[in-house]
Amino acid sequence: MTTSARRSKRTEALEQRPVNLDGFVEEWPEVGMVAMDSPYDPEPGVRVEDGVIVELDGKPRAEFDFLDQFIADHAIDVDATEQAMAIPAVDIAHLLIDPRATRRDVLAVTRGLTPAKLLEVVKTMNVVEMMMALQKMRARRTPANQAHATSARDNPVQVAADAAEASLRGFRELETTLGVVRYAPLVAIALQVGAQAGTPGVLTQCALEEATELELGMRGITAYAETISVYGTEPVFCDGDDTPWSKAFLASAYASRGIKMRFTSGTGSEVQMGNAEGKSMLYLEIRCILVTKGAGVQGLQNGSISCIGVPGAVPAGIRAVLAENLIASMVDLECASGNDQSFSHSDMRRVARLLPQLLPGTDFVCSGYSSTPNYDNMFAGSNVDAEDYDDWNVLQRDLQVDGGLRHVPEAELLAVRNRAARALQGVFAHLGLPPITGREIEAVTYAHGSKDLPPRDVLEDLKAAQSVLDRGVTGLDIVKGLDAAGFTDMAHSLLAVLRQRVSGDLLHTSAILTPELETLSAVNDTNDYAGPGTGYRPSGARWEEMKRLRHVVSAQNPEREVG
Amino acid sequence: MQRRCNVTPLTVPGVTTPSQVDLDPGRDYPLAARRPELLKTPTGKRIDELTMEAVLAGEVAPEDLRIAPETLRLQARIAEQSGRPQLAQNFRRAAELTALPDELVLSIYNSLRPRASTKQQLTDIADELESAYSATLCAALVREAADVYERRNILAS
Amino acid sequence: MALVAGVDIGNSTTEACVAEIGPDGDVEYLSGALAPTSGVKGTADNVEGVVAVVRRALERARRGVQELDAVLVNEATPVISGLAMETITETIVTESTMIGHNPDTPGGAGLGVGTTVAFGALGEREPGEPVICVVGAGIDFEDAAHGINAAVERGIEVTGAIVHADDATLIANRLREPVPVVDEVTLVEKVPLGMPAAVEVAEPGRTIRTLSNSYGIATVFGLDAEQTRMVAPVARALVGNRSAVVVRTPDGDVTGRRIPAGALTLSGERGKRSVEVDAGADEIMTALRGVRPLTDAAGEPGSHVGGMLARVRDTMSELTGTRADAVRIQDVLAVDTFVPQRVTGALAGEFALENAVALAAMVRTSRGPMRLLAARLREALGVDVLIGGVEADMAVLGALTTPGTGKPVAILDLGGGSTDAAVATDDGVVRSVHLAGAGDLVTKLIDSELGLDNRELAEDIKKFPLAKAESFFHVRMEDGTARFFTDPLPADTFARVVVLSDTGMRPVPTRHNLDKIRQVRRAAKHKVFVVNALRALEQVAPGGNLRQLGFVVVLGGSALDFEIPDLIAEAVAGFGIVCGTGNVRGSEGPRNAVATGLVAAHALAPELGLAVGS
Amino acid sequence: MADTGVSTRRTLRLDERGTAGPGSRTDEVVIGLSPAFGDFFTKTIVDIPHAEVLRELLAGIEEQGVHARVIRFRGGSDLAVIAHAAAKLSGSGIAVGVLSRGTTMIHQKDLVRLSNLELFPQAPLMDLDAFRKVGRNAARYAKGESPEPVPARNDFMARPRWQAKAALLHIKETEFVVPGADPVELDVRFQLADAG
Repeated sequence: MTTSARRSKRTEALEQRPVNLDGFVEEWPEVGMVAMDSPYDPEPGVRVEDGVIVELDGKPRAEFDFLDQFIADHAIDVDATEQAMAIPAVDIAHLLIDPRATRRDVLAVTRGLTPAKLLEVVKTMNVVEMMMALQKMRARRTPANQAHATSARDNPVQVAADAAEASLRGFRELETTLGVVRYAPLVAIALQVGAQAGTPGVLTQCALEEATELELGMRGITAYAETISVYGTEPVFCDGDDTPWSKAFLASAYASRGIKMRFTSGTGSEVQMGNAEGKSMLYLEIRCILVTKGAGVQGLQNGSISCIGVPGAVPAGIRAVLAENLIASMVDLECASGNDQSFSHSDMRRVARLLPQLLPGTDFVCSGYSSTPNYDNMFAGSNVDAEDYDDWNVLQRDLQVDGGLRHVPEAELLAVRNRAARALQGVFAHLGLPPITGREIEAVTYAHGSKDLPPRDVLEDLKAAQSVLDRGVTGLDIVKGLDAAGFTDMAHSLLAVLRQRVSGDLLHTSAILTPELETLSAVNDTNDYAGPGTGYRPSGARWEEMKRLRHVVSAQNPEREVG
Repeated sequence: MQRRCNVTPLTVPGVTTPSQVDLDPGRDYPLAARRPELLKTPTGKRIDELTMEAVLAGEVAPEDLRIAPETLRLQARIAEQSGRPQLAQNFRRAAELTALPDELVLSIYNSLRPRASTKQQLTDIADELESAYSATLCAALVREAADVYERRNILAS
Repeated sequence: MALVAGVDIGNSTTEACVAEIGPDGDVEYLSGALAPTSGVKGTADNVEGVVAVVRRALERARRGVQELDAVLVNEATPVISGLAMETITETIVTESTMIGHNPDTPGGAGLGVGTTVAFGALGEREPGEPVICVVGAGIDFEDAAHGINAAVERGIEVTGAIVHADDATLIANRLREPVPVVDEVTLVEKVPLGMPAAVEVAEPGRTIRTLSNSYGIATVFGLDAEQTRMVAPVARALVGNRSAVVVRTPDGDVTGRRIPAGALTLSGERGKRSVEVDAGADEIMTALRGVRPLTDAAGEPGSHVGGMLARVRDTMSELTGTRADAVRIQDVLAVDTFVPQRVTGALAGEFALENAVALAAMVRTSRGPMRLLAARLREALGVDVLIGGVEADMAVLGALTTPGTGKPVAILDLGGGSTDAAVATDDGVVRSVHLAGAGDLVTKLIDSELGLDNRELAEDIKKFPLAKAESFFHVRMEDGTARFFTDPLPADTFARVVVLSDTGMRPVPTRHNLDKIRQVRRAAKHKVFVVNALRALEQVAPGGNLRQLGFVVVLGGSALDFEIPDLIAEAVAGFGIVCGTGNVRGSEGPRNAVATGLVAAHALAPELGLAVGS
Repeated sequence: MADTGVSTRRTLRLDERGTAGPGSRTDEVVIGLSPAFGDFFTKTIVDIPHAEVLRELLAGIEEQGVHARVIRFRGGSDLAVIAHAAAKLSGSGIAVGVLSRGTTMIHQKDLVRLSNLELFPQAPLMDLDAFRKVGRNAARYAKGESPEPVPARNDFMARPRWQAKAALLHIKETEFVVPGADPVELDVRFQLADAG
C-alpha cells in the first residue's frame, strides 16, 4: 500500500514486529464473533418436573434442540440442579478459588449447573483466578504432556525415532497422522515401536476417520483415540455428520474394546462455519463439554484446537480458551488442553498463550507438542515444536513448574533414536515389510526432520501397509517382532500396554501409564490441591531432573558446564 | 474377529458375579495390579496368564486381548463409586457391545448419523440389539435418538 | 495314505498345496493357499509366512496340522534383482536460435518474418523493415495489443510477436491486423534483439510447415547450401509443432550430444568384453551373448555406469548381508528407453525426449540358511520337513498338471524381479535359467517414459487397462467401447485418462493422451518380457533351437497380466510353439506350480529329498 | 500486507441484464459470483481488487478460445452451492464459483454439490496468477481436455493471520443473501481509474 504520509521510525520498527502479521478483528456479537461476553447468550435457569428438566436456560423443553435435550437428560444431575443453580455465580467462583473448598466440594455443585450458569461463573473470573481454579480442578494430580510425531513424507523410520525421543523427553501420550492416509498402518506401527524405545508405557494414537481409527485401535496397533469431534450448534454438529447420540454410541464402542478415548471440541468452530446462532464462542463450547460429559466419555481435548485463529483474533479470546479448559476440569473431565496448533507469528504471544495451561498444570498441557520441526507437522503446525524444547525446559526451571518434559543429553537421544529405528527395522523384517536400511538408521539417528532423510520406496511401503490390514497384523505381532529382533524390554512394555485393554483400568478419567507401567488416573491419583503447600509440586528427583539444561555452568569448576 | 460371542445373561442386576464382588476404588484400583483374580479375558484366560512366554509360545491370540463384559461392569462400579455416573453408564453400554461383531458396531454407528436412517430403521436396530444381544441400554439409547431425530427433523426422508 | 504339504517360498509370495498320496503313488490334491513371503526368500524369517500358508491350506482341506506327515519345501535360493537408469543423450541450444516448445494456445496463424525488437522500443522504431515484437514479463495483454496496434498505425510492419505470459490469444484477439504470436516463452529476455527472425503458428489441429522444413528456413533467411545444412537440426527439432520461432544469429546452433556414460565390462565363462553404454541396449546385449553365461559385470569406475552398478551392488549387499565386493552379477538386461529432459539453453523450458539405457541386474545368493529354515519350520509345525528338488524341476512338474500339456514342455516364470525358464525333455532332463528383468523393470520404464515420478501409479498403469472418462456417466475403454455408469464417477477422474484398477478408477495426472500411455505400456512390456522370454527359451531350448520346444506354459505373478501372455504367445507363434498361461492342476491358474510339483515329485520318489531334524 | 503486485488501476462495472438462463453454447464457462462480489465488497481477503480477479478469470478462459458468461447468485453464500448452480446454467457444464474473499472452486453440473473439480480453499493464497490459471483450467475442462490441477498451496501460518477475518467476511457476505433470489446475468465492464 502506498501512502504519502510520513511515518515515524518507531512506527516502522513496530510494523516489522511479527505480532503484526497476526490477524485481529472487532467483536460482532450478533453473529457469534465474540469470545465469552455476549448480550445474546441466554440467562441461566432450570426447571425440573417429575425428575425431568423441562426448562433449560430460559428455553422450554418443546423448543430444545438436540444438544439441549442431550445435556438436560444426560449431563446435568437432575437431583442436584435446582439447589446448585440457586447458588449465585460469584459464590461458585469463590468456591473454585477458595483453597479450603475441596475439588469434591466443587463437583457437588457443578454437576447440577446448566451451560449458561457455567458461563456466568467463569465470566466473574480473571485469568489468574481461572488458573488458580484449574490448579485445583485438574482431574489427575500429576500433570503430563502429549506430543505429535508426524512426517511430511509419512516416513515410518522418522516417526519411530521422533517418538522415541519424545518418549524419553517425558511425553506420556503420542499422536500421529498422515499425509497419505494409506500409510497409516506402517506409521502407527512405527509410533507404537518408537514410543516404547524411550520410556516404557507411552500411549499412542493415530488421527484418522472414525472407522479406520477404531480398526487400528481394535487391532492393538494404537492404544487410544482422540479425534472424535463434537460441536456446539445443531447445524454444525449435523454438518460434521454426527449427533450427540451417534457420538455417545461410538464412545461405548471404544470402551467395549477396552480402548481409552476422549472427545475433541473447541471455541470458534461454529462461527468459523457461519452457524453460531448468535451465541458466544465459549457458550457453545460449554455445550460441547456437557455433551462429552453426558456421553460418559472420560475426557476432552479442547482449547479451541484447529480454530485457534478465531478466538485468538477477538478481545479476551485467550481468556475464553483458558475458561474452556477450566470448565472441562470443573465438570470432572480429563482435559488435554490445546496449545497444539500454530497460533502466532510472535514468540512472545506464543508463550503468553501457553502459560495459563503450563502454570496451573493440566492433564496434558499440550494436546500435541510438535516433536518434529513444524514443517513436518501434519496437523498443520503446533504452537510449540522441536525447536522450542530448550525454551520449554528453561521455563520449567525458571518457574519451578512441571510441564512434563526434561532435558536429555544428546548422547542419550542419539542412542534411543538409533535404537527405535533398529527395533523398527527388526519388526518390519519380522512382519515381512519393506526393509529399513542401515543408511536410513544412520540418517534418522542424527536427523532434525524429513529433509535430512533418504526417501523410502513409497510404492513398496503402501503395498506393505495394505498387507498389514489384509493379513490381520495385530499389536501381538509387533510384540513378537520386537522379541525376535532382540528388543525384549520393548516387547515387554508393549505387551503391558496391550494387556491394559483386558483390565480396563485405562478407561478411567485422566488415565496414563507411568514409566513403571503403573496406571495413574483420577481414581488413584486424585488431585488433592488444598492451597499453599499441598497438591502436586515438582520436588525431589523430578525437581533435580528439571534443573538440568543444555548449558549450566558448574559451581564446582566454573570453567566447565554440567549437563 | 467376527464370531458372535455367547451372550451371558447379565441383564438382570443382582444376579451377576461382578455385582457380588466387594469393591472399593481406593483399595482395589487399578484392578490389574490390586485385584487381578477378578479379571478374565472373554476367552476365559486369567490376566496373569498373558505373559511374554505365553505370547511367544503362541498361546495368546488377539481375542485374548479384549475386555470382558464382566470387567466393564466392575469398572462401572468403580466409576460410580468415584462419583462418575455417566462414565459408569458408558461402561455398561460397552459391556453390552462386547458381544457385537465389529462390523455391526460400525454399521449401527453409521445408522445413527443425521439423516441416515428412518425412524423404523432405528427402531429395528433397537429391537435387534435387545432381542439378539440383550443390549437393553444400547437399545434405549437408539430409541431415544429415534425420538429426538423425529422431533428435530433429522431422520432420513 | 500320507498327507503332505508342498510349499513354494517365492520372492514375494509363499504358496502351499496340500495333497494325499496313496500307497501306489497316486495323488489327490486337496487344496492350495497363498500368502506374502515373510522376510527375504530362503532365510529363517520365512517361517512365519510358511506356517500361515500351510495352516490356511489345511483349513481349506479341513485337516489338522497333527494329521500332516511331511512338509516339502523348495530349495529357495534367493534371486535378487536391481535396477538403474542413465540418460545418454542431451539436446543443447546455443545463442537461443530456436523456440520449439508447444504452448497450448498460440495466437493468430501464419508466418511472420522480421527483425526482433523489444516491445518497449517499438515506439522509437521508424517505418521500414518488418519487425517481430518481443513482449517481456509484466506487460499486460491489453497494453501489448494497444502498443502493437499503435505501431502498426504509425506504419510499422509488425509481422509477429514472442510473448512471455500465456497471453497469445488474448493479444491476437485485440490486434486490428492479426499476426502469429508465440507465448509462454519463460526466458523471453534472452531472445536476441536486432536479429532476423521468423514466427510461425499453424491453425488449430495442424502443424507448422515452413520452419520445420530446412528449405523453408533457407527461403525465409536466404541461406546458401552450406548454411542450410547447418540449420537442418533446427528444422528437425520443430517437426510436429503447432508453433515455433527461429532466430538467425551468427553462431546459433542446435546440437544433439551423446553423454559418455562409461564402459560396461561383462565377464563370462567364455571371456570378457567391454561395451560403451551409450552404444545402446542392442550392443550391450550382443556383447552379453558373446560371453554367456555371465559370471560378473563391472562398470568403469567414476563413470555413470560405474555408479549405476555400484548402486545395484549396494542394494543387493544390503538385502543379502554379503559384502558389496562379494556380490556377483549373473545376468543383465539392457533396455533402450527415453526420458523427458529439459533442453539446455532453451528459452521456453522445452523438453526433449532423450535416449537412456535402463539396466536390470540379477544375483543368486547362497543357499546356506535353507537348513536352518527347515529346522525352524519343523519346530514350529512339529512335522517332518523335506527340502525338495531344484525349483525349476518342480515348476516343470507342476506345469505339467495343466490340462493339455505334454513333454517336451518349457515353462516361463514371469516374476517381479526376474524371468525364469526351464525345459523338460522327454527323457526327464531339466535345464533352467534365471534372467534379470521382469515386472519391476516394466514399472520403471513406464514411470520414466511418461515422466510420472510416481512408481505406484506406474505399477497400476502396468497392471490394468486404461480408459478416458468422457463424462461423469461413461468412460471410453482403450479398445474403443463405451462403458456406462448410473452413479457419477469420482470428481478427480473427469475428462482424464484413468486406470481401471481393482480398487476403482484412478486418474493419470499427465498431459499424455490414452494412446500414448497405452503405447508406452505395451512397448515396455515388449522390451522386457518378450525380449526376456525369447532370450530365456533360447538358452534352455535343446541346441538353442526354439523349434525344438513343443509347449510353453507361462507361470508366475506377471502371467496374470491382462496382455503379457498374449504378447509372448504372439512372439513365439512363429516358432510353432503352443504357448499359453498355465492352469496348474486345472484349477490354480498360473499359480502354485512349484508347490504342486513338490508334491508330485514326492509321490514319484519319496526317498528323494533331504529330511531335516528327523 | 501481502504484496499483491496490483495498483487499483481498473474499476469494475457490473450491469444486471435480467434473470440468467441455461446456456446453449457448449464452448462456454460460467463464472458464478457471490452476493456481494464487486458490490459491497471490492477486494479479496488479501486486497486484490475484484476487478482484477474477474479480469484474470476471463482472460484465462478467453486465452483458451472459450466463451465466458458472468452470473451473480444472490440466493446463498455457500461456494459449493454457487459453483454448482453456475455449472447447471453453463452450456459446457463447467463453471467457476468465486466468493468475495477469494475462495474459488471449479464445478461440473453432473457432480454432486459437495464434490468439485478443483477447490482453492485458502483465499489468502489466491493471487492474480492463480485466478488466471483457474480460468484456464475451467476452459480446458469445457473443451474436454485434461488440465493438470492448479497446484494447491498451503501455509500453516495462514491460520493465525487470516482465520478470523475469513470468518467475518463469510458472515458479512451471508448478510447479502436474498433467499430464493434468481441468478442474474451481468454485463462486465472494466474501466481504467486513471489515464495510466
